[in-house]
Amino acid sequence: MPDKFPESSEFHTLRIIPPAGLHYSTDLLRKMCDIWEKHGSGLIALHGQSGDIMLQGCSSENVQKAFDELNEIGFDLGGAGPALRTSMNCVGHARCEQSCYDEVRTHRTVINGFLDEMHRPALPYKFKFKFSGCPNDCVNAIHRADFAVIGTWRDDIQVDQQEVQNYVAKVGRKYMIDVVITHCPTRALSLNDDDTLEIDNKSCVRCMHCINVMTKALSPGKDRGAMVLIGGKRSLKVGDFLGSVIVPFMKLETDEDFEKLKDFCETVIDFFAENALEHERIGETIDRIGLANFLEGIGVEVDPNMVNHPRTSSYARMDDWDQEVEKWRARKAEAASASEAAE
Amino acid sequence: MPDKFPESSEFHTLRIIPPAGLHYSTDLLRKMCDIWEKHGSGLIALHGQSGDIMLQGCSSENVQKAFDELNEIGFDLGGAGPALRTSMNCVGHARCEQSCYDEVRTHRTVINGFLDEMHRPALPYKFKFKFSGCPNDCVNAIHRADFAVIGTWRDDIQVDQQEVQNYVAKVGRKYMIDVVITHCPTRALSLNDDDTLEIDNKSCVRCMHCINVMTKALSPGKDRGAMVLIGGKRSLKVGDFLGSVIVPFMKLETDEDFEKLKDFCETVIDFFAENALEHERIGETIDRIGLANFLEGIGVEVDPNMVNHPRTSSYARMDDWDQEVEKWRARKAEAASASEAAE
Amino acid sequence: MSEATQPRRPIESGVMDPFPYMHPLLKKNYGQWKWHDRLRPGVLHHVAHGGDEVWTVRAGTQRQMDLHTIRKLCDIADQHAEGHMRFTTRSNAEFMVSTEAQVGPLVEKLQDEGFPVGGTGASVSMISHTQGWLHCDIPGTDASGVVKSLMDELHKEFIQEKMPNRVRITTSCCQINCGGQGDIAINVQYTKPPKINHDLVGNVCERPAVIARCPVAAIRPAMVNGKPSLEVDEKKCVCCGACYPPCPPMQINGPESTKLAVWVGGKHSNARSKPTFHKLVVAGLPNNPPRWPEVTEVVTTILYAYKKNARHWERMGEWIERIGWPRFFELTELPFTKHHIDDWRGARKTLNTSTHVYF
Amino acid sequence: MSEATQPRRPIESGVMDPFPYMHPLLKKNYGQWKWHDRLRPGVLHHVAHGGDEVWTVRAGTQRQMDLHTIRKLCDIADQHAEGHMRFTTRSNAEFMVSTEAQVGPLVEKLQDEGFPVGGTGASVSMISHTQGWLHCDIPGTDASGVVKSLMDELHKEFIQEKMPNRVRITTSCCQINCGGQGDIAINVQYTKPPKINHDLVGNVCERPAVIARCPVAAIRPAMVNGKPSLEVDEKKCVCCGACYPPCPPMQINGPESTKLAVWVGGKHSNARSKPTFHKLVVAGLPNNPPRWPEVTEVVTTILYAYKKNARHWERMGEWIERIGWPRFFELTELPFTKHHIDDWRGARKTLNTSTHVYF
Ligand code: SRM
Ligand code: SRM
Ligand code: SRM
Ligand code: SRM
Ligand code: SF4
Ligand code: SF4
Ligand code: SF4
Ligand code: SF4
Ligand code: SF4
Ligand code: SF4
Ligand code: SF4
Ligand code: SF4
Repeated sequence: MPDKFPESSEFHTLRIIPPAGLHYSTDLLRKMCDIWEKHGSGLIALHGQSGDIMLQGCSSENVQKAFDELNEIGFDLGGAGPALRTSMNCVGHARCEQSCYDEVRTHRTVINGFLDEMHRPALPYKFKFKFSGCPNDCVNAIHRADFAVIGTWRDDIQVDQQEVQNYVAKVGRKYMIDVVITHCPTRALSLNDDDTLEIDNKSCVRCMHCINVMTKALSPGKDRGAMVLIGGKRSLKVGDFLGSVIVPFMKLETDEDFEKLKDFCETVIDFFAENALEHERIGETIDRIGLANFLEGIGVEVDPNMVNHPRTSSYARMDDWDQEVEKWRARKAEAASASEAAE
Repeated sequence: MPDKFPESSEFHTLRIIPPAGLHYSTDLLRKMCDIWEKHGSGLIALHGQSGDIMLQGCSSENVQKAFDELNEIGFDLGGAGPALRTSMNCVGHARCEQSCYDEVRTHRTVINGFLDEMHRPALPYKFKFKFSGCPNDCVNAIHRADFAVIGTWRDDIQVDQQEVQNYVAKVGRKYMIDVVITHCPTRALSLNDDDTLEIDNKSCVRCMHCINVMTKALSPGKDRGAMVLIGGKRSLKVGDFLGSVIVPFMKLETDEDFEKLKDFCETVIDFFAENALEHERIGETIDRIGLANFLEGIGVEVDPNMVNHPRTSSYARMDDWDQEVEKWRARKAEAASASEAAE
Repeated sequence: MSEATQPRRPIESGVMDPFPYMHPLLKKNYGQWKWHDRLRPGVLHHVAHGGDEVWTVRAGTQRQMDLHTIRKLCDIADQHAEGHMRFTTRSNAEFMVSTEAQVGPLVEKLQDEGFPVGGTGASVSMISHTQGWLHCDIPGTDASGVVKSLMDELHKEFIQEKMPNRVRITTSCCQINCGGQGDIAINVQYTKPPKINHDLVGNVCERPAVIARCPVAAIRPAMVNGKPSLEVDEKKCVCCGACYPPCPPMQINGPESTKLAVWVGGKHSNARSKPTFHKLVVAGLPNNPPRWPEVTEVVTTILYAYKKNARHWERMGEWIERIGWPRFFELTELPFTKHHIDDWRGARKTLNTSTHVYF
Repeated sequence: MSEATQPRRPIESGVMDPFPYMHPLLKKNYGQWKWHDRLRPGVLHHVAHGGDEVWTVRAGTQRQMDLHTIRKLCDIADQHAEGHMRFTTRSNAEFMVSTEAQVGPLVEKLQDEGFPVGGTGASVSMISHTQGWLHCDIPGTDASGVVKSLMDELHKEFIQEKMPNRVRITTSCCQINCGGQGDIAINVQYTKPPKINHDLVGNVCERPAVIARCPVAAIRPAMVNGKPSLEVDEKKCVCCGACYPPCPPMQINGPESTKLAVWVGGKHSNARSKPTFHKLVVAGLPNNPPRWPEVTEVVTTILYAYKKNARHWERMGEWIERIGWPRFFELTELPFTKHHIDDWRGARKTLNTSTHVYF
C-alpha cells in the first residue's frame, strides 16, 4: 500500500538465522547492532515467530551490504517464500533436565543439510522444521512446523520414591490426588497407601505432567530419543492442522542416527517437492491423499501409534487384506530375528 | 432371490408393537402364540432390534387374518418403510432406581400421538424414537434413534456419606481412587481425607459412573427430567452418526410438560418431512444444512451444551455479530425477569 | 387381499399399555425404586423407597423362538414367577418374584429347561443379532448361526460375572449392521464390488434410486446389450452393499467376497466416557459355516485379553484407550495394517496429533 | 544491486553454532541437567547431575527493539551476567549467573532499566505477537499496539506467578494468525467481503493464483469495464482475507470491517491433555486504537475468571473442559451465539454426541 506508507517499498526486512537455541554473547549482539546501525533502520525483532532475527527497515540499496557484513561475522540468510524456513529449537540440553535429545546438533544437522532449499526457493510451498526436547514442546512445534521433532523416551519413568513421599507430605494427599493422579490422561498413576507412586509405564503416554509437577522425584526414562510429527500449519484454505505422528521413536545419539534422520528428511522433502500441489503445505497433501498413501510414498510402515484409533467406518476396500497381513507378519518375523541376532 | 428360497415370496413378517417396556403376562403371550399357530409359521422373534415383536413367516393370504386377531387382543402394527418406526423404552420407572422420567407414559404419548406417520408411510425416510431413563442408555437410544429421549437431572447428586465411607472401608482407598475417582470424566469427584466424597456438582456431567458403582450411597438428584438428542443412525451413505444434544433439559411431569414434548416432536417431524431429501435420515439433514440452521428451523435457541466446544476455524461470516448478541441479551433479560416474576 | 369381503377396520391402538401385564410389585413401586444389588449372577435385587423388594431372574433365550419355547417360558412363569415376565433389550427373559425364597427354585427350573441364568452385571450378555437368512433379503451370512457358535463358547461367561464390566457383543449379517455398535461386533464385510446381472436390472431396478444410494458415486447408468442397465466403477466402489437392497441384480454376496470383520470398542452408555463407535480389528475372516472357527478364535482372544488385563468398570473400548492400540494389537497378536487407518470423511480427525504414544 | 562490482559470494553457513556464545555453565553441563525449581517469579534455578547450579533471570522485552534497547541489554549482561544472554520462544530475555548472590543485583538492575522480571511458571508470559504495520503488508491492525495496551494491564501478572498454570497470550494482525494458538488469542477478524479495486487488478494481480487461494471458491474471473478483473460471490465469502496478499486490490481492510476476535483454549504442550486449537469466544470487537479498551476488558474478564476458578496446573482450555462451556459463558457473562457453532468442514465432530451436559 505505497500510498499510505510512502516508504514501505523501500522498507525491506532481512531475515537472518540466529545461533541455534538463541544463545548470544554480548559481543555478537553488539556487532550485529553496529552493522544494522550502519545500513539499516536500527529496528530489530528478536525474534520473528519462525525464529529469524528480523532486521526491519532497509533500503534496497543497502540490503546486500548489510547482509555481507552480517555474513562475515557468521550469520546466514533465513528462509522466505516457497522454501525451507528458518527453524527453532528449545533451550533443551543447554538448560533443561527434561531434554531427550541433543536439539542443537539435530537442528543444525537438518537445516544445514538442506540450505539449498532455503536459499533457492523451489518447493511447492513453505516448509518448516521445529525442534523441542520433550513433549512440553516449548517451541510449539506440533502446530507450527510441517516437520516437528519432539523428544520422548521408551523405557520407564525414573522415580525417586522418597522424593515422592516428601512431595505428598508437603502438599497433602487430597491435593496429590486432585492435581497429579486424576490428571494423568491414561490413569497410569496410582497412589499407594504409603504415599509412594505406582506407575503403569506401559500405559503412560509420556505426557510429562507428573514429571513437570515433581521435578525432583520424577524424570523421563533413560532410553531417550525423538519422535517426528508431520503436517502442522495454520488455517490457510483448509483450517488449522496439528502435526500427526509419523515416526513414533528414533534414537538420536550416534553419527549413524543423525545420518538416518537426514536421509529421512530428504525423503520427506523430496516427496513434498514432487507431490504437493502448488501452494499446498505437506499437511494438506497428507489430508488429500490419505495417511496410508503418504506412508507408502515415504517408505514408512504403518504403526498404531499414528492414529487415535482404527477406522470406524466399514466403507473401505479390503480385497488385499491377506497381503497386508502377510506384510505385517514378515515385519514381525524380521524384528524377532533381528532382536535374536542382537542377543 | 426367489430361485434360492422358493418360498420366500410367501414368507412375510408381521411387525407388531409390544407393550411398552416389554412387560407380558403369560396370558397375553399364550394368546399371541395361539393366533400365530393358527395363521403363521410359529416363529417369533422377541424382539427385533427396533423393538417389534416379529412374527416371521406368514403367507400373503393369512397376513390380514393374523393381524386382525392380534389387533383384537390389543396389538397394533409396527412401523416399516419410510415411516415412524416402532420404539422402545428401558425398564426404567418399573424397576430401576436411576430412572429420571416416566418412560412408559412418554413413549406412549409420543408414538401414539403420531400413529398416522407409522401406518401411512409418507416421510422422506425412516424415523425412530427411543426412550432411556438415564444416561446409561439401556436401549442404545443415542446411536439407534433419530430422536432419543434420555433421562437426566439438574440439581445435585444425592449422597449418603455414611454409605460412601462403608464402601471405601470395603474396597480400600486405592481401589476407590483408581476405580471411582480417576474415572470421573470431569474430575468432579474428590476424596476427602475422612473417606467422604466431595462432588463439584457444577462440573458433573451426569455420566452416572459414581452412581452406578455405589448404588446405595449415591443417586441422581431430585430435579429430574429428560434431554433430547437428535440424529443417531447407522452408516448408510455418510458413516455412522450419534445423536447430538438438541434439548439439554425438559421436565416431564405435568400434562403440560407432555403436551410440550408432543408439540416439539411434531415440529421436528414436520421439519423432517418438509426438508429432508428422499432417503435421508434427519441426522444427515442436520449435517447437510448445519446445526444452526436446523435449530432455527425448529425454533430452538442455541446452547453451549449442544457442542463440545465453540468453533476453532475463523472461516465464518460474522457481519451480524451484534444482532446475535442482542438476541442473547434479550433471552437473558427475559429469563431474568421470568425468574423474578416467579419469586 | 384375495378375498373380496369388506376388510375389518383396524383399531389403531398404537403402543400397548403395559400396566395390565406388569408384575404387581413393579406396578406398585413404579418410579419408587431406591437401590439394587445382585444376589448372584443372573439375579437382581431391587429395593423400593417404601421397603418393598423384588428379585429378578434373567435367563438367555435365542430371540428367534418357536411356539413351544415361548410356551415353556410361560409355564415357568406361571409355576415359579407369579405369571409375569418381561424381555430385555438384548432378548433375555426376566422373571420377577416377591420373595427371596422363590429365587432358588426358579433358577433351577430355568437351568433344567436349558435356559442359562446370567447376563447381569459384568458378564457377557446375550449377543444381539440380526435375523440373517430367516427374514432379511440381503444377508451375507446367517447371523444367528454365528451367534449360536459363539454362545456355545461364551456360555460360561454368560452365567458368571467375571468380566471387568458388562460386555455387549453384536453380530450383523451385512455391513448395514442392524445389530449396531458393540464392545465386540462381528459383521459381514464384502470385499468385492457387485457383479451386475444385467438381464434383471431393467425389470426390477429403479435406476436413479440405486445410483443415489451409492456413498461414493460409483454407479453410472449404462447401456448393456442395447438395454438400459448400470455399471460400477470398481476402483471407486467400497463394497458396502448399499446398492443391493434397492437393486438385487447388484450381486454382492458370494462365497469369496463375503467375509467377516470384527470390530471392538462400541459403546452407547454415557458412563465415564462418551459413547463411541466400534473400531476395526480384523477383516477378511472366512465365512465358514457351520461353526465359524476363525471368528470364534478372534473373538475369544480379544475377550480374554480384556478379561485378563482390564480394570474393574472399564468397558472394552475404555480399556484399550488406556493401554493404547499398540498394546492391544500386541496382546492379541493381531496384525495392524494400512486398512486400519481411516480414509473415510473426516479421517484427519482420527490421526494422532499429539506426542501421546505408547511403548 | 545498483553497483556493478562483482558481488560477494555469500558463505552459506546456515544455522550458527551456538556453543561459542553460550553461557559457560550451560555449555559445560549440556545434556546433564537433573532438576530445577524457581527462586521467585522470573528466576529459575537449575541443578546439574555433577552438582553445578545455574540461576536464570527472565525479563520482558518488546521483541521489536531499537539499537539502544539491545545495547542496554548487553550492558546489563556485561555488568551482571557474565556477558551472555539468550532469548526465549516468547521474546523474553534470559540472563544466566553462576551464583545465587548475583541474582539480586541483576533483578534490581533490570527492573531499574524498565525490564519487568517474571514470565516464569504460572504467570502470564510475554504476549507473542506479529509485526503489524511495521513490516507485513496486510495487517488489519497494529498487533504491537494491542500488545502494548494489554501488557500495561497485565504487567502485574507477568511479575508474579499467581495463575493456575502458565498463560500464553498471542495476538495476530490478520486472520492468517502468524502468532498461532494461545490460551487467549486476539486476532483480527474481517467481517465484510473484499471490495475490489478493479482498476488495479489487471496490473498487479495474477488472477488464477488468487482464485485458487480462496477456501470457499468465492472468486470468479470477470470482465469489468471491458477489462479482465475478478468478482466475489459475497454470499459465499467467509471474509478470510486470503485473497489479499496475492492481490492487494482485493481490499478487505477497512475501519468498519476490521474487527477483533478473542479465542481461548489453544495449547501446544502435550502435558495432560493433547494439544488443541483455540476456540472462538467473542468476535465483532471494535478495532479501537490506541488503547483497544473493549479488547482489554474481554481479555481481563476471561483471565480473572480463570485465575479465580481454575485448579493448579489446569491450562485455560483444560479448566473450561472441566467446568464446561455453558459455565464459562456464564462466569464471563459473554454471549453464546449461533456463530459459536462450527460450520466449517468436519463440524459434525464438534457436536455434543453424548448426554454429558452441565447445569
Ligand atoms: C514475520 C512473521 C510474523 C512476525 O512478526 O513474527 C510472519 C509474517 C507473514 N506471514 Fe506468517 N509470519 C511469521 C510466522 C508465521 C508462523 C509461526 C511460525 O513459523 O512458527 C505461522 C504459523 C505456522 C505456519 O507456518 O502455518 C505463520 C503462518 C502464515 C500463513 C498461514 C500458512 C498456512 O498454510 O496456513 C501465511 C499465509 C500464507 O502462507 O499464504 C503467512 C504469511 C505471512 C506473510 C508472508 C503474509 C503474506 O502472505 O504476505 C507475512 C509477511 C512476511 C513478510 O512480509 O516478510 N504466515 N507465519 C513471522 C515470520 C518471522 C520469522 O521468519 O521469524
Ligand atoms: C428386522 C431388523 C433386524 C433384526 O433382525 O432385528 C432389520 C432388518 C432390516 N433392516 Fe435394519 N433392521 C432392524 C433394526 C435396525 C436397527 C436397530 C434399531 O432400530 O435399533 C438399525 C440401526 C439404527 C438405524 O436406524 O440406523 C438398522 C439400520 C438399518 C439400515 C441403516 C440405515 C441408515 O440410515 O444408516 C438399513 C438400510 C436402509 O435403511 O436402507 C436397514 C435396512 C434393513 C432392511 C430393510 C434391509 C433392506 O434394506 O432391505 C432389513 C430387512 C427388513 C425386512 O423387513 O425385510 N436397517 N436396522 C430390525 C428391525 C426389527 C424391528 O422392527 O424390531
Ligand atoms: C434389563 C435392561 C434394560 C431393559 O429395559 O431391558 C438393563 C437393566 C439394567 N441396566 Fe443396563 N440394561 C439393559 C441393557 C443395557 C444396554 C443396551 C444393550 O445391552 O444393548 C446398555 C448400553 C450398552 C452399551 O454401552 O453399548 C446398558 C448399559 C448399562 C450401564 C452402563 C455400563 C457401563 O459402564 O458402560 C449400567 C450401569 C451399571 O452397569 O451399573 C446399566 C445398569 C443397569 C441396571 C443395573 C439398572 C438398575 O439399576 O436396575 C439394570 C440391571 C443390569 C444388570 O444386568 O446387572 N446398564 N444396559 C437391559 C438388559 C440387557 C441384557 O439382557 O443384557
Ligand atoms: C525458555 C523456554 C524455552 C526456550 O527455548 O525459550 C521454556 C522453558 C521452560 N519450560 Fe516451557 N519454555 C518456553 C516456552 C514454552 C512454550 C511455547 C510458548 O510459550 O510459546 C510452551 C507451550 C505452550 C502451549 O502449550 O501453548 C511451553 C510449555 C511448557 C510446559 C507445559 C505447560 C503445561 O502444563 O501445559 C512446561 C511444564 C511446566 O510448566 O513445568 C514447560 C516447562 C519449562 C521449563 C520448566 C523446563 C525446564 O525444566 O527447564 C522451563 C522453565 C519454564 C518457566 O518459565 O518456568 N514449558 N513452554 C520458553 C520460555 C517462553 C517465555 O519466555 O515465556
Ligand atoms: S521442550 Fe522440554 S526439553 Fe525443551 S525446554 Fe521445554 S521442557 Fe525443556
Ligand atoms: S507422564 Fe503423563 S501419562 Fe505418563 S504417568 Fe505421568 S501423568 Fe501419566
Ligand atoms: S437406562 Fe437408566 S433408567 Fe433405564 S434401565 Fe438403564 S439404568 Fe435404569
Ligand atoms: S456422575 Fe459422572 S461426572 Fe458426575 S460426579 Fe459422578 S462420575 Fe463424575
Ligand atoms: S444387517 Fe443387513 S442382512 Fe442383516 S438384517 Fe440388517 S440389513 Fe438385513
Ligand atoms: S457396493 Fe456400495 S460402493 Fe459399491 S457400487 Fe454398490 S453402493 Fe456403490
Ligand atoms: S498475522 Fe497477518 S498481518 Fe500479521 S504478520 Fe501474519 S500475515 Fe501479516
Ligand atoms: S476473503 Fe477469503 S473467502 Fe472471501 S473472496 Fe477472499 S479468499 Fe475468498
